[in-house]
Amino acid sequence: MTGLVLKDIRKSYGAVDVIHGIDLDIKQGEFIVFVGPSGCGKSTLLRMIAGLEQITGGDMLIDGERVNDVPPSKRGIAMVFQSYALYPHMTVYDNMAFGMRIAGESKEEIDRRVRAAADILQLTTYLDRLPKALSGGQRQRVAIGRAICRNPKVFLFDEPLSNLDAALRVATRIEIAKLNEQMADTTMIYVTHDQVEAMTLADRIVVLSAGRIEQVGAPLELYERPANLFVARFIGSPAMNVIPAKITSAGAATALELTGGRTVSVDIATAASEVGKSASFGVRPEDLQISTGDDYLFAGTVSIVEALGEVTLLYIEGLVPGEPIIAKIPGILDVKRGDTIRFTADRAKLHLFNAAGQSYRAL
Amino acid sequence: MTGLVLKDIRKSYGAVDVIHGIDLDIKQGEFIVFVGPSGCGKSTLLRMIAGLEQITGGDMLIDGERVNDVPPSKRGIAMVFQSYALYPHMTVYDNMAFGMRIAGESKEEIDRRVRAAADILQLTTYLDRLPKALSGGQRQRVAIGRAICRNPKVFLFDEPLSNLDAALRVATRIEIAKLNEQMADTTMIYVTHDQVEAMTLADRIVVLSAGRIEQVGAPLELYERPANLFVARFIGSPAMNVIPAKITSAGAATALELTGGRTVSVDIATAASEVGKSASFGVRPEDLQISTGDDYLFAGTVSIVEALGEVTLLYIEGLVPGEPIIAKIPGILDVKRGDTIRFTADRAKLHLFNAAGQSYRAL
Amino acid sequence: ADLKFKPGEDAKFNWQSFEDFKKGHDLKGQTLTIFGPWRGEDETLFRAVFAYFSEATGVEVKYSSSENYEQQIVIDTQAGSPPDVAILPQPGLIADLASKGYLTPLGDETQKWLLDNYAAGQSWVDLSTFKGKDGNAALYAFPYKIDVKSLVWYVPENFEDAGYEVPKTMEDLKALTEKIVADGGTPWCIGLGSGGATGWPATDWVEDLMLRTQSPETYDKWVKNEIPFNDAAVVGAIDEFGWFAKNDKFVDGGAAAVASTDFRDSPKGLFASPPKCYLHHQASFIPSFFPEGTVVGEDADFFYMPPYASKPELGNPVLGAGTLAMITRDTPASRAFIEFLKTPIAHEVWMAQSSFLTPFKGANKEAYANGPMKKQGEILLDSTTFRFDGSDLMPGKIGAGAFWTGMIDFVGGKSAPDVAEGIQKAWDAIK
Amino acid sequence: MIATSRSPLIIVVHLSVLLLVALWTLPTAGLLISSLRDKDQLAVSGWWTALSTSSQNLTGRAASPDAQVEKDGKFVITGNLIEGGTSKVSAFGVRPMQPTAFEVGTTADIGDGQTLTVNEDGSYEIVSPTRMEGTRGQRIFYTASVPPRFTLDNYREVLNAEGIGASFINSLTVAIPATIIPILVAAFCAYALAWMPFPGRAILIAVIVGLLVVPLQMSLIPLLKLYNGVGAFFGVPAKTYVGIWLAHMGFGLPLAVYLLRNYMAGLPREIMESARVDGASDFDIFVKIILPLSFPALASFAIFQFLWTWNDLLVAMVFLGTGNNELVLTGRLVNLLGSRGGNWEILTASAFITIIVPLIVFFSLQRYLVRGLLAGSVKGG
Amino acid sequence: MQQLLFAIFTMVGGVLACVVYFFGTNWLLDKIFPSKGLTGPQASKNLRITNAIRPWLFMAPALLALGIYLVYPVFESVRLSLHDRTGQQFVGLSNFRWMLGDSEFRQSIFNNFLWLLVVPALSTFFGLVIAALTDRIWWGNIAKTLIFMPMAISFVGAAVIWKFVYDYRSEGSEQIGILNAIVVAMGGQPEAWMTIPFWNNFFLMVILIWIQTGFAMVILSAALRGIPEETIEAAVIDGANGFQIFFKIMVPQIWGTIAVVWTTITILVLKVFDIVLAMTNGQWQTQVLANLMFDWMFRGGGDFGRGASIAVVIMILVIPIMIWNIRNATREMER
Ligand SMILES: Nc1ncnc2c1ncn2[C@@H]1O[C@H](COP(=O)(O)OP(=O)(O)OP(=O)(O)O)[C@@H](O)[C@H]1O
Ligand SMILES: Nc1ncnc2c1ncn2[C@@H]1O[C@H](COP(=O)(O)OP(=O)(O)OP(=O)(O)O)[C@@H](O)[C@H]1O
Ligand SMILES: [Mg+2]
Ligand SMILES: [Mg+2]
Repeated sequence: MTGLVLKDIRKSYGAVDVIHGIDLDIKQGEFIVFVGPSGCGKSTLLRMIAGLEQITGGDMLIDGERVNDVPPSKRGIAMVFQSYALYPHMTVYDNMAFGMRIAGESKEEIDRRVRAAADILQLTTYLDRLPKALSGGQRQRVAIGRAICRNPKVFLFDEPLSNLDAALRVATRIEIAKLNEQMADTTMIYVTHDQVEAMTLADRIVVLSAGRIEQVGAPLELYERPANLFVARFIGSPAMNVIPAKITSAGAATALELTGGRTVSVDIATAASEVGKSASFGVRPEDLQISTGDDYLFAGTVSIVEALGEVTLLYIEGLVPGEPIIAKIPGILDVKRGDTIRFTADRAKLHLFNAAGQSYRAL
Repeated sequence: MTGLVLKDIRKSYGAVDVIHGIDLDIKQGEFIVFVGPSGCGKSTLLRMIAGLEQITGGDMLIDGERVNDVPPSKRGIAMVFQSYALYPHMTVYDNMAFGMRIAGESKEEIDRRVRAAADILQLTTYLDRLPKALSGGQRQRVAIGRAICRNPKVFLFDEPLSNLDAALRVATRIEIAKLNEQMADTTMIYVTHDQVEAMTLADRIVVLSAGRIEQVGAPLELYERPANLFVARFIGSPAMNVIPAKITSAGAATALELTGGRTVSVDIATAASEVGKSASFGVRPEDLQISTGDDYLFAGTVSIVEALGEVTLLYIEGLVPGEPIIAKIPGILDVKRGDTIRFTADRAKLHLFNAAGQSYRAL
Repeated sequence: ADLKFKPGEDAKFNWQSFEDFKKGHDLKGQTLTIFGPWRGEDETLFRAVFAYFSEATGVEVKYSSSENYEQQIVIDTQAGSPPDVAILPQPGLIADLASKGYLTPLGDETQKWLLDNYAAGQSWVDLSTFKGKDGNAALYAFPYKIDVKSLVWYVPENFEDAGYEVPKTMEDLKALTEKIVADGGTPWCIGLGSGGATGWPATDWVEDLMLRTQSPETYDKWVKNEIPFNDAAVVGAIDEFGWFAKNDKFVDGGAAAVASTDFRDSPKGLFASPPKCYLHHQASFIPSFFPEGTVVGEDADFFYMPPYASKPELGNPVLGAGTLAMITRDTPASRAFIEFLKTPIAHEVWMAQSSFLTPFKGANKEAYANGPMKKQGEILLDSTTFRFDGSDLMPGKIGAGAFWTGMIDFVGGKSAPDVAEGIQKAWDAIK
Repeated sequence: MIATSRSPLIIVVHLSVLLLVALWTLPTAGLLISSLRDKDQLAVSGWWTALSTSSQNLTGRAASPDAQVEKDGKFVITGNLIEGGTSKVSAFGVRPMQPTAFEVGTTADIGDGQTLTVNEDGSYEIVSPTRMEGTRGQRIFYTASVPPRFTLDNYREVLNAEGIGASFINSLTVAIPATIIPILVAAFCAYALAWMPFPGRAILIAVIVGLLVVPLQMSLIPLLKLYNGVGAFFGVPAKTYVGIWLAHMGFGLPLAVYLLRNYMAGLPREIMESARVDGASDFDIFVKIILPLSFPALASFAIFQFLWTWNDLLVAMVFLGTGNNELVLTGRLVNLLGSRGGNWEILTASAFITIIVPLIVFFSLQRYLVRGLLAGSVKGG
Repeated sequence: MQQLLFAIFTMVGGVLACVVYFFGTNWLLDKIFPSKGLTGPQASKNLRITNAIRPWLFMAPALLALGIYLVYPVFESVRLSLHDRTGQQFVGLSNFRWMLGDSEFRQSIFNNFLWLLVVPALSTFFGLVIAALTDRIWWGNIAKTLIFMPMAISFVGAAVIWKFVYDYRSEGSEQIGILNAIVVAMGGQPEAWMTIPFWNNFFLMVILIWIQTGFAMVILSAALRGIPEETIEAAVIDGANGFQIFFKIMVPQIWGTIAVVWTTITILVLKVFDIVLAMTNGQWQTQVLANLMFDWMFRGGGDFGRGASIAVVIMILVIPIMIWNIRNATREMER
């Protein structure tokens, strides 16, 4: 059983505290995705798991055994570095074969695995090149290839797909998913900024912020029931629209008065003590629909129309000063800048957070 | 007038031809996005425009003047490098200020602009750090900040947002869009793998493949009327579903027989001579709807369900062997693996390509 | 081994001594390492000499030399891996080796041999006697191969052409100097330059003049610093040198050129046309720096640096230098080698090859390779006093330091008493 | 490569490099030209004049009276002052103080009724009414314009010297292992100091810096004592190749470790980390990653270490001995110079002969001082 | 032929022995404390042990050699400096007392400081400039080779070269030293350069600069080529010109190496003696410490006490550089 347990893990660089105490249990074979804003400590955490970074405080256990001082090569890991870290003097082939050669695999086995990986990553024609003669995306693929060639107990990926094009990204993502399926015993920890990757790959997502865990949960759980405003805004793209509000009546359903004056009722239970307190009302852009009737959540003036083909993004000014409300409407719309539009939404998909940013639903 | 004209631009590294003759007219103030598979030559093209890479063949004109041999500093450009290329010995502040110092800007002006850029990019607290003490995303932001601090005639961005988290990516994208608006005279050339970025930012998108231009056009044009199969599949994510078909009757509308036997009629005109030829029928995942009636395009068995929250992706096996058809349905669906589902689609949104991959619509 | 002159063939060699020596010494299978100062041409000549030693004894001789032989011998002896026999030109260094106990005394018998067989034997014995580690004086070295320094070189045809005579007294030499100037010529070429050793040719001048103005005893006291360096006697000799060197009219290039002209270049002025000078004071080795093809005795010649007629009591002093052989590791072979040096043949073989002088009366003068050599040999044999180069006898810091520097300062303009005082100060500092 | 036009700047670059190169090579050029001149000219005219025709006062000697022939009742000696040259005589004389007394081609009265004629091509004729006496010929001073004259004699002399080939091999036997061994040893040490954490690392580095300053001369005596001791103990000679290799290694190590450590410390950390994650041990990392990536530094140091060992005389003399069989090239050449070190012409030639091997080494290793060895490995600052 | 075979045999043998050591000991270490294949606490314990031992295995030959060839002589020097000229009699600090009173010593110290100020700075500067400039031109390698040449010339050769440069002939006669020839051609008076006190120090320094620039050039060239090209490209785009790129982008990035070169040449200057020995032997007030030491050590049998005490002074002078290097190294390791 290759469980991974982090107990109050901390890290500081000199006086700068970067990780403030992370507690996490990862079961063997689980696929964990770390997400969080840039600089929140994802890479650092990953590097600590790999054993590349000294752990300043706390315990890290693998199989119940404390590994704080175990060197990387003994932890049975493979890692894709955010900055590739290719061996500049070796060809792509040798880069991928290096780990296996060290492990003393047979020549045929090495060749087989390298070619298989190169095939998946469309690197076959580049096997004889040096890293410097590769494009950014190709380098990144080599870095991924190097990791998947090996047979580790724990896979660590640090933004492995960030320089790949959409098609390749989808393909590689699927390959990683397959890998995960094939190697049911292998734990995978994956850092990404891509919502789709996070949502599709993860068994559980860990949302980090400034060196702390904000929420851990299955992808849809995070999407549907974010524990707080941070997670709510972080998961989903464009981010959830948040409108300051005041609670006007509590109960099984709560009534709110939004800034701007409209009153809204949401299906979230609140305590009576909350009445009169200020809160944040949230609704995801994709949950908004254009309303033609009088029964609408709010209305606003379109300031920007972004037609992506598949969907159209409308930026609505006038509700929260300086922060447009975004609506994501399927298809290509015939909306122009300056039009005033009314929006409505499924009541079940509305969110409400208290002044501290905690979701009322989770309370 | 800062127009940029590429005439049959070619590049080879030794014997390897990387760019095979690019012809492109870029008007002053235009926002051009280069997209294309990893390794197709986007960075190379950008670097040739910057003057960092010798042009092997063809002419590059800026303002009608041949600049093949003009050094980078004389071309009035700013560039964000794919590999960041930060000055490792300078703090973030100095990295950003360097170009302006060179240009001899006043101290106050420099400070103002650096702080403004740092503000936008949320780098203010890191201004005194050296690059090595930054996370990947922070480094990337510094690279962007460095470029936007300057006031060039041409902006070159090579995947500037690839390591940023979703929120920051949206924010920075909007900043770049604003920048583009403010500096109406500044030409911007932007390489990205992100569909959303490409669609939202571009005046025109240039789709490259293996060193050749596949199509140039406004974002929606590419989305709605891809010139060929390559562009059709490249734009949009997940990619357009393509099903081999045979043309059974031609005319203002064309009738097809798909592999698997279903007959489909599309609103695309074909010549009578095409009858009997094999063709490719295309439909975008997001254009597919679940049909409950008998009037459906095709049906299939669900092999994977990916619930992203906002949408659900269904992978349908059984139509094209080895290649699932993907459907993107809004919301969270109650579909399980193994379910058989029928799909329909708006006839106007169907695509048809001939055996050579050219769109019949564009012919 | 290849012997240069076949034993028994040329009557000018004393082959009997060779045969006798051969009979007395059979050391087949032994080896002898010799460390000497000779390199290049000299080395070849010396090899020809010890070939006879090998032939006679069967000893295999390994000769080596080094550019930094001074340093090398110090290192080798200190480290306990000395050669068997060392041959060095520096009595000062030998004294030091003796005092540290690295040398083997050569014994009374050798001392007596020197007294009997070398011209001015006592001078040689004195020179070769040093205090050992135990504090007792003993003969530690054997002088072999001498250079005469009291020579003045000139071009006979130029003399002839100008009608000059070879001077017989110092007074004549000075008169000749002035006469040449009066005729519109420049009498002397003097060059003190020698890289790091710049200045040493001037010390030879001073020593030569010292021997011509003072008694040998004073000279001895001087080199031992028993009289101070700034004693009037010494200052006088320095000023004598100044008479020649510090007069712009007397020296080629003027006094300023003296210090910086390389000693190897300066004799070339004799051969210029028109001649840059007529006279050059230098030791017997200098012909190797004459232009190629110069025949000594014809194209160039020398005369004995004459004594003052006004000081007949000083006789014919000769200043010289030379190398001394010593045993640094006492083995039968090294003993035998010293014995070998006592045979006439050891001297004659080298004499016959040129550039070798010996005060050994038993060596046949006729063996000298040419007239000039013979003439130098005669100067040596005729000398009433022989004195070794004083600067080599002084401590290194003085003889190869302060004295040189002082001489440069002197020709550079400093006064003789000032210079002498400075040198004495340096001497005091190392006591 | 960055696209650049022929900007004025690049011309400035060319010119300044040219100037620096000229400054740096001028002295050496002087030596080179000097080595091709004959030794008498070295001391009388500057080397730069060797390239041009110069007017010189020369001394010649007519053939000796033995060569006279009787012609029309007069005794005549003829000959040529200039053998095989292309010099042109412009004036001549018979007295050293008046070397240019007569125009060329004129007939000069040289006393005793004898006359001398010297022609422009150097041919002369002495005519005497009576039979000439003596064994030596008449000196003739003449002024001639001498075209540049070069000779390879100096080189010939050096190259023909006995034992030079053996010395060459000796030098290589010393220099090659004395270059390779310290590089290996130093590289391992440098890696440990750069990338392997252990207590006292900084101090050790400083000590090594400090050891750079230990004067070689201080070490010779204690070391030779040690060698003698070891040699005696094992019954082997004290002076062996192994001994001198080790000595060169010892003296070269501080610099090697210092240079290499500095270089290795600058390699990107991520590469090492990635190898570590790949399961590589320190030894693997060193051999497979660090060594190949440190090539520029290894090559630079190799150049220097080779130079020093090749040009060294002192250490070889002390630790290898000065016998004929073990004499290194420098020693052999120095011995050629003779006891008083005066033979400049040999010095100049031998300086150029010894320089060739180090220059070959430099040239062949220079291509390892390559650009962009690390390109493509990591991204970021 | 036989000698050649012997030479090749010894060479291969020597190098092989060295290789065998490193491979052998490492193999042995991994054999004694195996970690491959093993798991669990035993493996990580073994690994900890090997990790603690391995640096020392790596360093052992170097440390041993340094110890024997350099550290031991240092102690020997210190011992000798407290003894008399024969090295037998203990005399306490009297050698150092003598030194303080010795005017030649003071002169040497003064000159040495001059050398320390000038030579490392100029050598490094020229080396850097040349390394940078030659990178940009097609005949750069040839230029480099020419500039490197002085390094390759043996010391005797160099001395001859500079004698030819500084040669002095009296006014009126033909100058064969190029410096004087130039001076005369420009209407000046020839000078005996080596004899002009104070300034002659600089003429000697020129020689060392001439030699050492090649050293600086090679090392800095290697360093310059390690600079990531993208940073230079970025600077080019930022509009920096050649000078700005050089001084603001390239130089700071190789600052560490510049410091190393500087340090190395500084230390070399402390040890320099052969130039002085060959050109002036310390006359005309050009004495430097190393030559003074050499003089006392070996001239006329030598005075080991005083020679060693001067050596000790030279070693003391290097201490500030050592401290500076400790600081650099610790700062670097904090990364
Ligand atoms: N120095 C080189 N020598 C040979 N081929 C090279 C060299 N540099 C790049 N290439 C090749 O040129 C092609 C184009 O590279 P380029 O970097 O322009 O790709 P790209 O479109 O930017 O890709 P990416 O999106 O992965 O960054 C690639 O296939 C790459 O392998
Ligand atoms: N050597 C260092 N010294 C000081 N601070 C550092 C150092 N390295 C990283 N940091 C800081 O630690 C924080 C976490 O860095 P980390 O690389 O883990 O971020 P990340 O979550 O991976 O971000 P990104 O998504 O941008 O890669 C960042 O704010 C970074 O600035
Ligand atoms: Mg990161
Ligand atoms: Mg790219």
